Amino acid sequence: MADGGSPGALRKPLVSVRGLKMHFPIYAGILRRKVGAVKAVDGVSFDILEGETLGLVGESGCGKSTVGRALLRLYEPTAGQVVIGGEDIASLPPDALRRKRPMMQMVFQDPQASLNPRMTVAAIIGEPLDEHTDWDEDKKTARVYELMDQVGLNRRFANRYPHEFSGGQRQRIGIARALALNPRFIVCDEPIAALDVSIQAQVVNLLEDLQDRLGLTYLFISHDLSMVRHIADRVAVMYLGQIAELSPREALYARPLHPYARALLSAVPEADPTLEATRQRIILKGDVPSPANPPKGCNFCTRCPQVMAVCRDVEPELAEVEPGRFVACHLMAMDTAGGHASPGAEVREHNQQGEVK
Amino acid sequence: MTETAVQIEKVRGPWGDVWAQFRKHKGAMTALFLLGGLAVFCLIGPLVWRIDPNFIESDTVKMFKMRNQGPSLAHPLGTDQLGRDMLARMMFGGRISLAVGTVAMLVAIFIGTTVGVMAGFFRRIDGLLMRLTDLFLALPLLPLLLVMIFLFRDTVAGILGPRLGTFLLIVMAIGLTSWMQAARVVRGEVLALKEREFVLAARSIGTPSRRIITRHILPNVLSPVLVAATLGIAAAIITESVLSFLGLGFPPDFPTWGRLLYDGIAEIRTYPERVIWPGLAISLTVLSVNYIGDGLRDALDPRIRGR
Amino acid sequence: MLTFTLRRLLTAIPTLLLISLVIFLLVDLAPGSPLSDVPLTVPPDVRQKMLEAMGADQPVMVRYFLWLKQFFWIEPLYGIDALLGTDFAQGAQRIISWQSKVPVFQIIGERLPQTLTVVGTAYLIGVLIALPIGIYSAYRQYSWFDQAGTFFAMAGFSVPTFFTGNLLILIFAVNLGWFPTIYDTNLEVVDWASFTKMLAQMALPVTVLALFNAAEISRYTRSSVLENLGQDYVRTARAKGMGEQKVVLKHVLRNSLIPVVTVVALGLPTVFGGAIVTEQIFKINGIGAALIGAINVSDLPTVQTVTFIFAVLIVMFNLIADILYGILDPRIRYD
Amino acid sequence: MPDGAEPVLDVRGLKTVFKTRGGEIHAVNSVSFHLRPGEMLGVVGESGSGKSVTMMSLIGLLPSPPAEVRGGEVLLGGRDLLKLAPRELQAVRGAKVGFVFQDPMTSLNPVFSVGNQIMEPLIKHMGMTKRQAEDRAAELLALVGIPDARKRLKSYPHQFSGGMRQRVMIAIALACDPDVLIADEPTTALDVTIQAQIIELVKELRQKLGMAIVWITHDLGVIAGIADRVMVMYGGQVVEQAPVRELFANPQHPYTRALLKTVPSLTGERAARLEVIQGQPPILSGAPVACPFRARCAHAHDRCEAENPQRRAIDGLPVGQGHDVACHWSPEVRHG
Amino acid sequence: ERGADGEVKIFYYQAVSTLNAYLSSGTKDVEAGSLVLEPLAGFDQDGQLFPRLAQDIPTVENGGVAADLTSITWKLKEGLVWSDGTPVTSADVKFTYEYCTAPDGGCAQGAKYEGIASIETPDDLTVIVKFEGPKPYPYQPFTGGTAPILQKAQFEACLGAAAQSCVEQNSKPIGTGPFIVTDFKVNDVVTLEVNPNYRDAAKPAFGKVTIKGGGDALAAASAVMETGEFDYAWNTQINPDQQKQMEAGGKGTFVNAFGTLVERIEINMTDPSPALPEGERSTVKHPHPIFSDPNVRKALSMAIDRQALVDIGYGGAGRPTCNLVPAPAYQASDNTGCLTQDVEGAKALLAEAGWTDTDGDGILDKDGKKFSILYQTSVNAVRQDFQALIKGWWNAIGIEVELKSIDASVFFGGDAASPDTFQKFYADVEMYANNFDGTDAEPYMSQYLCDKIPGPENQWQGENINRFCDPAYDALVKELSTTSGIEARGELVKKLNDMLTKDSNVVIPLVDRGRFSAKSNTLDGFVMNSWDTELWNVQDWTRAK
Ligand SMILES: Nc1ncnc2c1ncn2[C@@H]1O[C@H](COP(=O)(O)OP(=O)(O)OP(=O)(O)O)[C@@H](O)[C@H]1O
Ligand SMILES: Nc1ncnc2c1ncn2[C@@H]1O[C@H](COP(=O)(O)OP(=O)(O)OP(=O)(O)O)[C@@H](O)[C@H]1O
Ligand SMILES: [Mg+2]
Ligand SMILES: [Mg+2]
Repeated sequence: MADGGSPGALRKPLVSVRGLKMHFPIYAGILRRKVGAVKAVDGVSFDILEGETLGLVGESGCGKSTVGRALLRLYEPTAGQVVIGGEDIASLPPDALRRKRPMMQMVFQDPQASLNPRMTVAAIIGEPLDEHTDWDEDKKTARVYELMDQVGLNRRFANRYPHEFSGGQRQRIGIARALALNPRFIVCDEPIAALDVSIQAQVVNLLEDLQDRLGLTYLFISHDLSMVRHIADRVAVMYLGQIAELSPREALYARPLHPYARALLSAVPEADPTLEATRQRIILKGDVPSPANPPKGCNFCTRCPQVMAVCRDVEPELAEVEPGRFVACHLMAMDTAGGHASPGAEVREHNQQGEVK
Repeated sequence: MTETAVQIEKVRGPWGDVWAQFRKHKGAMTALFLLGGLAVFCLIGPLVWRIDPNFIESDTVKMFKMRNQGPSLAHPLGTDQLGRDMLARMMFGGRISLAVGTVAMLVAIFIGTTVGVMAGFFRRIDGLLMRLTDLFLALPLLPLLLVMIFLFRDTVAGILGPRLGTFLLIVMAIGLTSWMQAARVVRGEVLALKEREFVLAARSIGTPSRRIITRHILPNVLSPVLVAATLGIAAAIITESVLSFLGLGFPPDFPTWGRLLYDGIAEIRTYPERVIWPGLAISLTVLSVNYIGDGLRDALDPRIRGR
Repeated sequence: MLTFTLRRLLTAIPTLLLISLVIFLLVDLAPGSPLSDVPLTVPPDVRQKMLEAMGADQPVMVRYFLWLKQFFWIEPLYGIDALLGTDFAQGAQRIISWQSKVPVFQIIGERLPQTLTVVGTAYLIGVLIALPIGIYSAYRQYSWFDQAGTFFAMAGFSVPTFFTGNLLILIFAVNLGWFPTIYDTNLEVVDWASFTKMLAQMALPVTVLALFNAAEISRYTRSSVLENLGQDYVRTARAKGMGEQKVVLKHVLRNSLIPVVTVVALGLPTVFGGAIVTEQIFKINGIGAALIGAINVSDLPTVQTVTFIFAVLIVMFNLIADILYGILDPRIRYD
Repeated sequence: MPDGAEPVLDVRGLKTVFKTRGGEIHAVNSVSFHLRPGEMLGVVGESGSGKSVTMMSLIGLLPSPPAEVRGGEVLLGGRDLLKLAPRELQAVRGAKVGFVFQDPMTSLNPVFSVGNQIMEPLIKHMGMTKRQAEDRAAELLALVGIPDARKRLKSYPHQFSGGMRQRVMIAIALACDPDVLIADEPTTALDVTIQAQIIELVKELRQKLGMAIVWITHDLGVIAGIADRVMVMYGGQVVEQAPVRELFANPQHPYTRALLKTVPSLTGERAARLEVIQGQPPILSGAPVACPFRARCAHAHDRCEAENPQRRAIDGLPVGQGHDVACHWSPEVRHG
Repeated sequence: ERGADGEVKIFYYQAVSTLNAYLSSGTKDVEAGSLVLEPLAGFDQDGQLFPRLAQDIPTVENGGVAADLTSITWKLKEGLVWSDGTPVTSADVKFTYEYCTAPDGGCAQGAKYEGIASIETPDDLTVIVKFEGPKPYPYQPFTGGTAPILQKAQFEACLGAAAQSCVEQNSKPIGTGPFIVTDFKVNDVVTLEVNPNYRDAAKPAFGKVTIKGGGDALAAASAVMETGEFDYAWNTQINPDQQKQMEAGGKGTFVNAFGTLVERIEINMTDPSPALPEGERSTVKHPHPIFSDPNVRKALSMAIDRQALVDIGYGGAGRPTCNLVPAPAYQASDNTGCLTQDVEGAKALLAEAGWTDTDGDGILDKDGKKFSILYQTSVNAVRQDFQALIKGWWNAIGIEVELKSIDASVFFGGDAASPDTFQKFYADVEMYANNFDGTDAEPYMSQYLCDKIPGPENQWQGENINRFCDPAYDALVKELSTTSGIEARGELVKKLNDMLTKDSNVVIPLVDRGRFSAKSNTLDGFVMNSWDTELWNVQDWTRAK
């Protein structure tokens, strides 16, 4: 992929991912030999600029979490580079990696599951301090309180256990823990998916506040497209281990280019009966193919409403089709190469877009 | 900080909840009292009832009068075939049986937890450790116990004296042959825990494996371990009595419940109470420990506790 | 499934070889000598000659490899010969008991029927009473039936079998005279009279063992049923209008049985192993009694062979339990 | 949807409590609603507001103990379901009322084939033979859009994806042509693209089969797309009820208003900050004497503390027919 | 009339593992085998030899034994046939000798055939056993249940190493006895039926015998005395209380007979201290620091109340004794001095020997050394009671006693690698029982010779367990080996016996243990025998009418 940071040319990328692959081997047979791999992430490249929020959306199982985890090297990536703050995380030796950890942190999907039920809030938030500082108890306590203030948790709760909190509060604990070491980059892996609607907003607001105050950079993973629209600056749409489209927020939501992005956006219900009554959804047929056995050619060719012969053969490259917009689709290639794509495809595309608008 | 003085309220902690739930389990509470009673009987009893459990009247004529007596004020549980006081023997024997149960359980739990955690956490040694567990499961217990007692008795007895030595040996032998179940349970639990997000969270912080184990894994396998522990006590007490039954236990002048029971069975026709007392003591202990384990299982399961 | 089974069988081979070696060394290291029941009137030089004749004076590894060869090669040949009337074995030396000078496999053959009938019946009965108790206890959790069932199960665990066994003998065999105290291995069931005799001599040991087994299995059943009663699909079944019986006995039971069946399968090796203590008490000369007898006189070939067969059974039933799991639970398909 | 038709389901003053060691939890408090043939009622409300408990109380699906239905009537075709004997109730479940649960992953029995599970109610309620039931099950699977239906009858649930499993659940619920279908968050666990598939399917089926549907969800977007009428629940009570357009256009209850604002829009103006509902959901111990929303309500006043507001119609139609709300505050706004 | 009384059921709680006495000398195997296989002569209930396959007992007087005592000539009964109908010949007798002495055969009765130069069979009925030197007691070979005659035809292929794998032969031997084996389940049950070719056409009265095994003495006694499931149970050694209770039931009786089995305490004359280097513990290099003084040993013996031991442990199955050789009468010493307990005397003796309690802890000491001893025996309920009682008595005279009990298979196993064998004797005193085969005590007395002391150099295989060594004793044993004539030999044995017990107290005899079995009241003709197998006259058993 070309240099990904065109719109924010002023800002330099903090995170830069190139050709990231994460394959989980499958063993089978009498001798338990490797017979294949779950290609959870299969060649993903993108940049995240300093202070920016990159949204990552896609269907369940398309590899979003895997990207997030491989980025922080919680998984050993199969291939590719992950440069964060100038160092390639993917090839760092364990010691250096450990020293690097404070600058990149993660907030997890399930606030219940990501907190050890047998540790107090203070211990949970203080754990990174235990690991990376040699401060004395007082200093640590002071920092823990400061963090609790920052995320809006009452200091009185310091000695309580996670099960005594509501979901939103728990997620705050998780965020406080991620903030403890003053990270610059945080991967938020569906931080609101497990929360009630009325609480989701609180957490998202908190994340935004913190970003404003501390200049954080987020990779915001979610399948809630409305929320991503709210929080992200740019959005990457993933399908089956690959990025289908990577565009600035407004551009994407106004006019998705990749057929999958289009289908995805059309499927999101809007809290407006009038709109809903008239809206035409693109209903995708069939199921997502298994990442262990992705189709030949374009990953989306099995479900794509605009599939062409070439899609079943050649894998499309992620290419910049408009300034700042990257799409991996043969339709785009035709658009740019031949000026006009085949009339049929073009017409249909217009029809559908017209109705979405 | 200005507000460090904020009063940090004392919380019940998770143990408070466990206790609250445990108290609701009638069977477990009864069992706890029963076991407490038995423990007091064995530990404090001898301080009150000061007859030497091995005292034999050396004057033969007197000794013959004292043999095989039924319950009386002087000997509330009667006397045995050599005129020894059964109450004193029961108390003394109880000390050893309870101690064997507890210590053997600790040994088994320690090994089981270590193996289970290692196998569950480190994929690379999992296969090896599990084969080891299979191996131990498949080994015949009796020859194994015999060999261990044979190989190490003298060395251990030389260092610790014959009584403590035998005690240690029996306890180790029982422990070493009964850790496998715990290891399997713990491994299963660890395999699941390892995938929980808080372990991932710790990893993302940069917590090294050994601290992940001590800080995050171990406290969370506590409940199956505790339950295994109570069952382990029960099993160890029974194993000790079977060892006595097979003549492998403690020295003969060293009463334990198991040995008293074994000796009593030979006399079951003539003096059935000799079987009843130790039999009852063993059964009651094991029964209460089992009930306590049951209560603990409920109390420690947050799903049940939440209800 | 097939490759899973094959793979497990393949890994079982080195495991079993290792187990056989460990058992051999253990049994060999164990104190005691095959001559301990020879009277003291027999002088030392004669004893030495007896040892040599048994081959007990050979180095451990020599004996181990001899045993390996006999167990895995010669004995199967004899087995084939016995089946097909061939003569592959050509009189090669079998595994012979030091104590009785009889091939160990012959002893096992003679012992197995007793063990299978008594312990097997007890196991079967145990399972048959455990299931309804476990199911009903779980269905009516905390009812008096559940409490009683729990107590029964706990008591079954807690009372050592050598205690209950002796008590039953005293009451029912000695005092009341309803049952014999000595198990007659020669008894063949040919008519009604011999059948009732058989029942009479099996009654006590089967009761003791069945209660013990039932205690354990009913606990497993109960907790498994409890677990499943709380599952969503039970609600679905009720929402479909299914009757309670169908909900419990079809939907819940089938799921609950999966872990129970594996536990039952894992317990099966003990059926072959015999319950050493119970066999002792009721004077049933089964495999368990043979093993303990052999241990007492340090009859190494017998101890080694019998324990190794147990080990094989344990490993095998572990595998069977896993396979059963896969068969019963469509979600689990190894591979 | 004929407005004046007799309701198929009429729930009046339903009360359900849970007896726990911490005291009684009043999970459902005097909930009333009705459903006309072919109508689709959407139920929204935050987690724990009593949506599921209400629906399960209707046909006695709650485990008792700890649940206990304390009062009210559930009239289905003129019969009060709460007064039926267990056997009679069983004849209603599945036959007259179909139920689809939230989690498609766990709601199907993993060890029986999908066909078997669809056939069960057919055999029980319709008295079909195995053969007939099998044919009908295949039809149903095809109806919910599973290709190659007859073959898939032999599949086990784990061989289906989440969306397909939810379709199977729907097929089961539809098996006996129920008068009422209750769908309890049927798409919450699913992806947007799959959710869209299911929603389309249900819409289509309603057109074809004409039964009345209750659709529970958190997602206002879903409600907007499919419901005829909406019932908003909070703290075990119905706080507002209105036809769908009316509700979105003219929300009355402060909770409904707040709820509508918290959701970011996909197409509309992008707000700088999201609105939030401050505070905690209420604890439902003890019979309600005050408005459950008072602690989080910007408009709360003394009366809210003293008196639990009753549902009142605000558009002249009787309560339950048009737009009604249970709030002491809203009329003032309107008139003031 | 033969076979008229149906089935007789016999219980041997130690189950029968083989019927060939030469491959296992376990009493149960020998006795079960004796129903089938017979020796030339057996012992009756008084220890007198009587002919079985032989026409009569050869003696010097009747010329059967050579005057120089170097050979003995046996004559077989005429017309004897094996159960398969073939005649019994002198070749079978000779073969039996060859069978037991063949190298690699592992014959358990090898001792019986020691010192034989050759065996000649001048004709089918005559067997001449030639010894290497004069044998004052020439009746060892071919007599008693432990030395039966095998059929050459059947066992020819089982010589030497092959003996062990002759399964069919060992479990179904062809014999001359009243019964033949029909079914044999190893260590479980033997079924036998009448030998149609048995020499006495009217016997046996029982047509079928079942010998069942398994369980323990208590179960065995109960099966005869309480439930009546069996007619006869071997070795029903149970405690006296239970003996009484069972006899009161009236279904059967206990029968006993006293032989030479004596429960005794052996005193270690060497130092077993663990402080000594391995290989020197309990060896003659280091004499025992306490027991070298005979008065101390005597005091130990005096403190014991032997009658109490019998009353508690054996009841009818034992009687107190002060002798190592308590029977037969002609060689039993009239030594009764130890039968009354004398605690005060024991104390006085110890004080005299310089053992006093100087520090007042109740334990005697001398030269700063405590009188503290380790007392070991095998695991066995009665022995443990004895240990406890004797410990009590010894405590009463100021001796500290530590008890140890060792699994019988280890204690008696003779494994040179184990520290716990009774031969190694890593204790100060130990208790067990021993006896001798037949009636002649010579081999028994020669166990206490100086050169039979076990030690590392002979892999601890000696029989002189207490490491007693007295040249005078050795000389007397030598004299015994050349003396013939019952009376003269008896006197010598008495002298030897007294040297070990009364005079030096290196052996402290406790209880003369009889054979003790249970017999149903419906069984007639049973005569207890402590010199040969208990089934010695099974052909005369009948069902009580
Ligand atoms: N440890 C693993 N071993 C094997 N396969 C894995 C592993 N982790 C993830 N996968 C597979 O990789 C694919 C991508 O998983 P991932 O969790 O990244 O998806 P996701 O987009 O985060 O989905 P969701 O929205 O459900 O969280 C899935 O097919 C999953 O089954
Ligand atoms: N078994 C139970 N025991 C005690 N209280 C219960 C039980 N089940 C539900 N409740 C309580 O009943 C109330 C209503 O629960 P319900 O499940 O109906 O909420 P809901 O609106 O369906 O929420 P969600 O959207 O999370 O499904 C909650 O406060 C809950 O705590
Ligand atoms: Mg994910
Ligand atoms: Mg719900």
